[in-house]
Amino acid sequence: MEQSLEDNVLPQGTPDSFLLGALAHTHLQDCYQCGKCTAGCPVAVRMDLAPNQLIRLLQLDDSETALRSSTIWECVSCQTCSARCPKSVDCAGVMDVLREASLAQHKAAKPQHAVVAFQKAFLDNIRRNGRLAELELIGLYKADVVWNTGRIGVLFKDAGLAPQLNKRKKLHLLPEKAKDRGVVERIFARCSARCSEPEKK
Amino acid sequence: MSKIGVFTCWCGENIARTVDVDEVAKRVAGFPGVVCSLNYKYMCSDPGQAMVREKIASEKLDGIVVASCSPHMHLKTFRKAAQTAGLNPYLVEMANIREQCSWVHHDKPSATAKAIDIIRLSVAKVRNDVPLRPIQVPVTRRALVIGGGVAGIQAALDIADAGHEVVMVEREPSIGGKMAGLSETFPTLDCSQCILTPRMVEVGQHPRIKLYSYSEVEAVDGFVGNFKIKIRQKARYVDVSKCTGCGDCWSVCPLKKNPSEFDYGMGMRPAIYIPFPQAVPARPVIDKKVCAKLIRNGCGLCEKKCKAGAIDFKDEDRVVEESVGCIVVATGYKLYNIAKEQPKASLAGYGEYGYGKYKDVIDSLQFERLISASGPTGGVFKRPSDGAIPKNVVFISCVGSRDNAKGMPYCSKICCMYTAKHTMLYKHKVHDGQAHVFYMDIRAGGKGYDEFVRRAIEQDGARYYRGRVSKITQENGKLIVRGADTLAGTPVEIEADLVVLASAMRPADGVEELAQKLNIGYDEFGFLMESHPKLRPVETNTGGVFIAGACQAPKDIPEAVAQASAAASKVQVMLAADELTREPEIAAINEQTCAACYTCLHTCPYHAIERAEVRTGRGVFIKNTARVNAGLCMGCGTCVSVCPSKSADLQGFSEQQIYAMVESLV
Amino acid sequence: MNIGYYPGCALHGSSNDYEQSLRACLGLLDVQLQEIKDWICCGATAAHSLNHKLSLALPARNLALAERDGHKQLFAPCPLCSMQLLKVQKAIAGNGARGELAQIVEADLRGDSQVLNLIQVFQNIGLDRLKAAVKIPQKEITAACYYGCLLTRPPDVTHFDDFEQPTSMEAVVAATGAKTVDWNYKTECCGAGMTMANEDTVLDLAHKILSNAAAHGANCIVVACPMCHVNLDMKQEAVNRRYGKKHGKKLGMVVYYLSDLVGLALGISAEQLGIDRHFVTKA
Amino acid sequence: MSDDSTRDGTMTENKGFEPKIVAYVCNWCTYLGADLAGTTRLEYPPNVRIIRLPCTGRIDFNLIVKGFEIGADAVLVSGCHPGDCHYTAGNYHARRRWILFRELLDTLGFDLRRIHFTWISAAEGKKWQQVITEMTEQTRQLGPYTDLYANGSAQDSANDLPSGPPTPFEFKTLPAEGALRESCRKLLADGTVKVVIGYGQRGPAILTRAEDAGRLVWNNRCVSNLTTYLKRKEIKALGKPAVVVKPCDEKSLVVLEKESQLDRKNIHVIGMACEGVGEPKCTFCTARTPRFADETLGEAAGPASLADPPPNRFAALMAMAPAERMAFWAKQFDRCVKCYACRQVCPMCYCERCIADKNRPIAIDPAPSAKGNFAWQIARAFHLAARCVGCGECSRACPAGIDLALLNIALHKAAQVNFGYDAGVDPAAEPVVGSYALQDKEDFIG
Repeated sequence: MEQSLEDNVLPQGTPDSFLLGALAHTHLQDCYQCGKCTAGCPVAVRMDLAPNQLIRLLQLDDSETALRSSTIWECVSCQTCSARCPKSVDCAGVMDVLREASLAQHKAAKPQHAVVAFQKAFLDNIRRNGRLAELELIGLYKADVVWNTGRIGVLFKDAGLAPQLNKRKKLHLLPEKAKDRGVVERIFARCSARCSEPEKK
Repeated sequence: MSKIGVFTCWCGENIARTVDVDEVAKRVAGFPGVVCSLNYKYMCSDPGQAMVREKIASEKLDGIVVASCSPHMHLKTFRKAAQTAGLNPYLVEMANIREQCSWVHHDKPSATAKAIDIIRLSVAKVRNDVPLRPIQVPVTRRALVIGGGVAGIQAALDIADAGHEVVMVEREPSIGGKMAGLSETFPTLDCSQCILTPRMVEVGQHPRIKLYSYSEVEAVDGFVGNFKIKIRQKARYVDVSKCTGCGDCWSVCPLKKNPSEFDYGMGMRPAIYIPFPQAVPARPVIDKKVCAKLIRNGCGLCEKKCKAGAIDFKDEDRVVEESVGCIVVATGYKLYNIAKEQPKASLAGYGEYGYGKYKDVIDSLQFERLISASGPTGGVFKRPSDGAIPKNVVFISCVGSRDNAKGMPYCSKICCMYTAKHTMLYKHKVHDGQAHVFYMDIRAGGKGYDEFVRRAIEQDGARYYRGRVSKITQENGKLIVRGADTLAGTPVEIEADLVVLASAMRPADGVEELAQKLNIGYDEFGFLMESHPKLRPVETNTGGVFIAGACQAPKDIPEAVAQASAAASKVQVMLAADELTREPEIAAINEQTCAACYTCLHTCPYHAIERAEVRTGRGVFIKNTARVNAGLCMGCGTCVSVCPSKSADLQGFSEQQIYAMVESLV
Repeated sequence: MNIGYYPGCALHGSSNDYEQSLRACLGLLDVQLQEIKDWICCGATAAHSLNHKLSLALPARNLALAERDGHKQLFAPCPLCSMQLLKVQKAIAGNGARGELAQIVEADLRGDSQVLNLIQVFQNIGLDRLKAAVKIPQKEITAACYYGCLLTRPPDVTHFDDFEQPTSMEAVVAATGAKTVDWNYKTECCGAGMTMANEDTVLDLAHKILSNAAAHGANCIVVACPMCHVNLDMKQEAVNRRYGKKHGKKLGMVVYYLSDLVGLALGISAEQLGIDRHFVTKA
Repeated sequence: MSDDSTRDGTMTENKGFEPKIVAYVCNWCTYLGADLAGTTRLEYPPNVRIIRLPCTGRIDFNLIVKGFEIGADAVLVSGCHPGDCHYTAGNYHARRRWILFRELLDTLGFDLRRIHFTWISAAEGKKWQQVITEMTEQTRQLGPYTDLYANGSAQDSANDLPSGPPTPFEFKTLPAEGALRESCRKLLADGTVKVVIGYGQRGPAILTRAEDAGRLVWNNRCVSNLTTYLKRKEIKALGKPAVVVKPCDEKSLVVLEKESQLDRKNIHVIGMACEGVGEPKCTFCTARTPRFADETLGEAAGPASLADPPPNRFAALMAMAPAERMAFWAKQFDRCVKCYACRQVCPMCYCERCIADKNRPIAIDPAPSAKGNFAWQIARAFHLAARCVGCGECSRACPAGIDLALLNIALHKAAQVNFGYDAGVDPAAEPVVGSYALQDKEDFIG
């Protein structure tokens, strides 16, 4: 499908299937529910809705359930579903749109907070540095998870890895940063997400 | 000046109620060229027709207009009446003042005015009518049947039994087609060979069927009623007339390990072979790609062994010519190649299913051979890789079919049924085995069909999962099938011993080239096009060429047979007389003014226009021109529209007539 | 041969052993990597998950920088980075997004440079040349070539190899004298960016990959992706902790970068290639 | 200007006006649909007069024009739905021609609300009733049709288009002239060709003797398209010709060959690399070097930019309101004297007997009246649909100075937009008229 940045912007509330499809440059009604996406998905068993069920909900305009599902945060973006779809529905692309919308509308499933937090922390990190500062990312991500879920354990997870990484000269206490961080900030500023935030009540 | 009679009908009250027929007759009488104008209660009745006939004779009319109902209703009636009175029937026109006037208007004055206009229009046309004679096309009362599968066999036998000669051309060494290789058939589970082979023998022995096996249609010339066919008889290296089919040659042949075409590579055959024991003709053929004698002048054992002296290593392809009046195309289907490599850019293979990579992933025709009592395993169901009896078999439907990404969005129609059949045949052979079926929808419309599928599930315990399979891999000798059960909403993983893929049906190889030779249409997938999907399902756009069986679309045996009989009956109609009579309302080209741009040739839906030359009486070239083949033209007039100089014209709807009609409305 | 080089964050972070390996190996083959000046992060999974426009703009900036530096070819050793770059090229191919993207990233954008992954770099060098340069044929190695997701997918973006049964990496490995196995997880996912956030998934997937490679007789896995390496190498200890009991034995699967294996064959030492800095160093 | 008000959508009261509607229908679907309306007694206004033809494929554009000429206020063309054609594809061919024909009419400023295209099947008696009822009512509202031939007042106030050809280039003999003369001399001397068609000091130079080769010129004012001389009987009689073409002229050879009008093997084509000849057509130039010539002479760096680019007259024309366009053309055609120079000079007009000269029936009024001139120009332009290569000879040849090429441009654009077709560019492309596609647009068909 011809791509343009002049994308539709997802409105507030519950988007319908046509709009979601347009955002993902795919045609959701093409899906005939064969389940090949689910069959090939490496993480389908972990999802609360199988990929084909997710698409089915969207076909029925029930994006609300989709936006709150764990599925979109379990997805590892491996593209297997899209690559094998007999009807060329870009399921992985739909996941991207749903994640974007779910985040904007604060509908991300609670148990999936870690994934959401990580992705957000990642983007914040490169917005500040231009390039990824791994230690900073890990630190802030863990803090977020603890703050929001109270799972203290996360702090100590992988703690043993640090000395090991250090031993292998893989730990950079002073991260590399892009020189022209101004342009990075401006790029971020120009790229508003295509899904608008709901109005604050 | 013409002498035209106009006969206005009251149609009882039907016309007369809203059209003032007396006024009409009076006004029409004043039209130029009209010498008599009458009205009558029922023109189509015997007295009405008698009146028309009488006036034609007494007034020496050279054209008549009957102002009554639709020409689709009674034009034929009045043409016949005119003919009996000695007037050329193509000098009769109708003015439709009932369906298109009196029945749709209530206001008498305006309906009357309209009726007068309609008649004026018809009078303008009839004044420009010219006498036409129906076209007689001589007919060669023989038929060609291309393809010797079940459809071709049915068509050939029907036509031959009706008393006409049939030429049958089959590409393979034996007739029988795909059906000859099937084990048992749905929904009755009767043995395929048991019901087919008697029909094959009938073809082989029929006094009016001339069989060219191991032959192909090389060229087609001519048109309806008069086709000239060139047939290439491929070198068989066996003189069929001498051979007795005793079998000494193939039992002595040392090169026995060649994949059998008939068994789809599941079994082996010698270099000289008959495809299967019941082959018709039961005469062997030498595979020149493997025969040691033909490759390097070695061996030659079969020649020595043959008592009849039928082996002929010097044999060559021969081209013979046959004349026929009609053609039935029954070239059948083949299965889509599931492996990665594809013959067309529009198709893609299933790399994810590992067909061609894993020996125990087979297609459904291969399965038919493995499960067949006459198959390479002698009826014991063994898998190809190691000969073990598979205890878990996965059947996958819609492999290629309904898969846009692979290039075949259509449903192959028969897979649901034969897959159900496969699970039953398997269960009947391997009682402790489990059949698993991945399907998207079960399409079992047909007499006893759904009951059959239910039986597979309910009685024979086939386990059906509604979902596609994403990938097949192999681990520890097991095929790992990763599919989905969309009803349960979960992925499914099955460790299988054998996987059977219900591969999509595609038209047989080379059908597009054949269609081009025959000037018939085919769709983007190569299936041949019928002339009308509902009303002319076995006709093609080329007169005299008919289609039957799976070359037109995926279909099962009963459908293929029914269509073959339908095509045969169409052929019988055409061959019923020595001459074909065709309506003369067809196109003609003024060769003097034709600029030979051939736009008409490109446009004609019937390929009825040819390139031709105008020459003097002594044969000196004057110019190029387009020319209409009266045997093919159907009279649509599209050529006239695209002709810039209007050198093309349509008899019965000529430019002159149409303009006269339009101008009468000034 | 000089080619533009976009390392991406990983190679300048915890996967710096990959960069070390690349520079050592490719340097010996006379390929000079010219790092794009002041490149920025491509946004990775986070960007395409959370902000579509950003997921095009960030790599577009890098593409523009490479074009500005005059690079006709741009080598991105990380398949995620390279796929993101290719996505940008696809997006601007129809001219639809070119203008707006150029504005966002404050640089001209033509989209005419060729984006290469590591396998393609070796293909460009020429497998025959590679074979000729081999000093120590890797006869002891029986490799499971692991492509992961994004070298071949999505096929309409990457246009690289057969996306179901790829064989291009095997050809490179074969050139080093090593053997390869036919196995089932070549293009399955390792969990990629979920390393931190969803370790369960990563361990589950990594375990399947590692054990399938072992079951098919491989003594090492070859990758061309920093994330795959992290999940299979660094996380292998964790995989063993969780699944070791099930098997009754620990997996000890060495995970090489493709350049490691080529480098070894060319006679470069394991230390020079940074192989000693991997977590699993020998079987 | 009462008529104009109808064009703006403001309906006028036309008391007592009964529109005359001519309907061309196919025999198998719409005619039967109309019969069904009768059988089921569905009443509709009596204003329609049906002309029954075998197929929509037979319904020619001339007939639509003729309908208006005899005083119809609206014309209906109707046939079988796609896929239902009795003759399998007549309606598809027709649809394709209508797509082009509507563009032509629109360019002429014709009120398209007076031409209706529909698919009505034999089962759609109800639809026939609706179509006729609505059409009659709409036409009644629009008022009598007078635009085309009787609108003197509109003509007087007609606007003209921005005019002025671009300032010609400063005359410059091009370096390839010598090579051209030499090549032609050789061709004639060794008998490869019998006649050379090239540019001379004034107009074309038709040479048969090698020693005359010096009369040939090649400069930046070699404007005309010499391929038109290939159709002349007297030149054909001379034997194998060599013709000098620019990359743009060469396209006419491609079209002519597709239409079997020339045997490419029996023509020697001398292609001249061209940097432009300072004509409006140069603004659309896409190729500087001939692609199919037997020999190519000279070099062209790039088209020389026109010092003073000509105004885009086509855009200006289409920017007018339809009624203004019609008035514009009426005023233009008023000057036409039917000299047929446009026909004579066009390389694509090669019919042995032009339809304009046919007299049984007379499709095109031979008189230089408004009626005859419109009919002629419609026929001329439409016969060139998806064939014209844009050489502009018609406009240059017209002694009345009518910019006839504007009509060709309209159809060229229509073929490009709707069928992706550029006449004379791809020798293998299927001709637009003569083929069809299932997905051809039909948003204008009711």
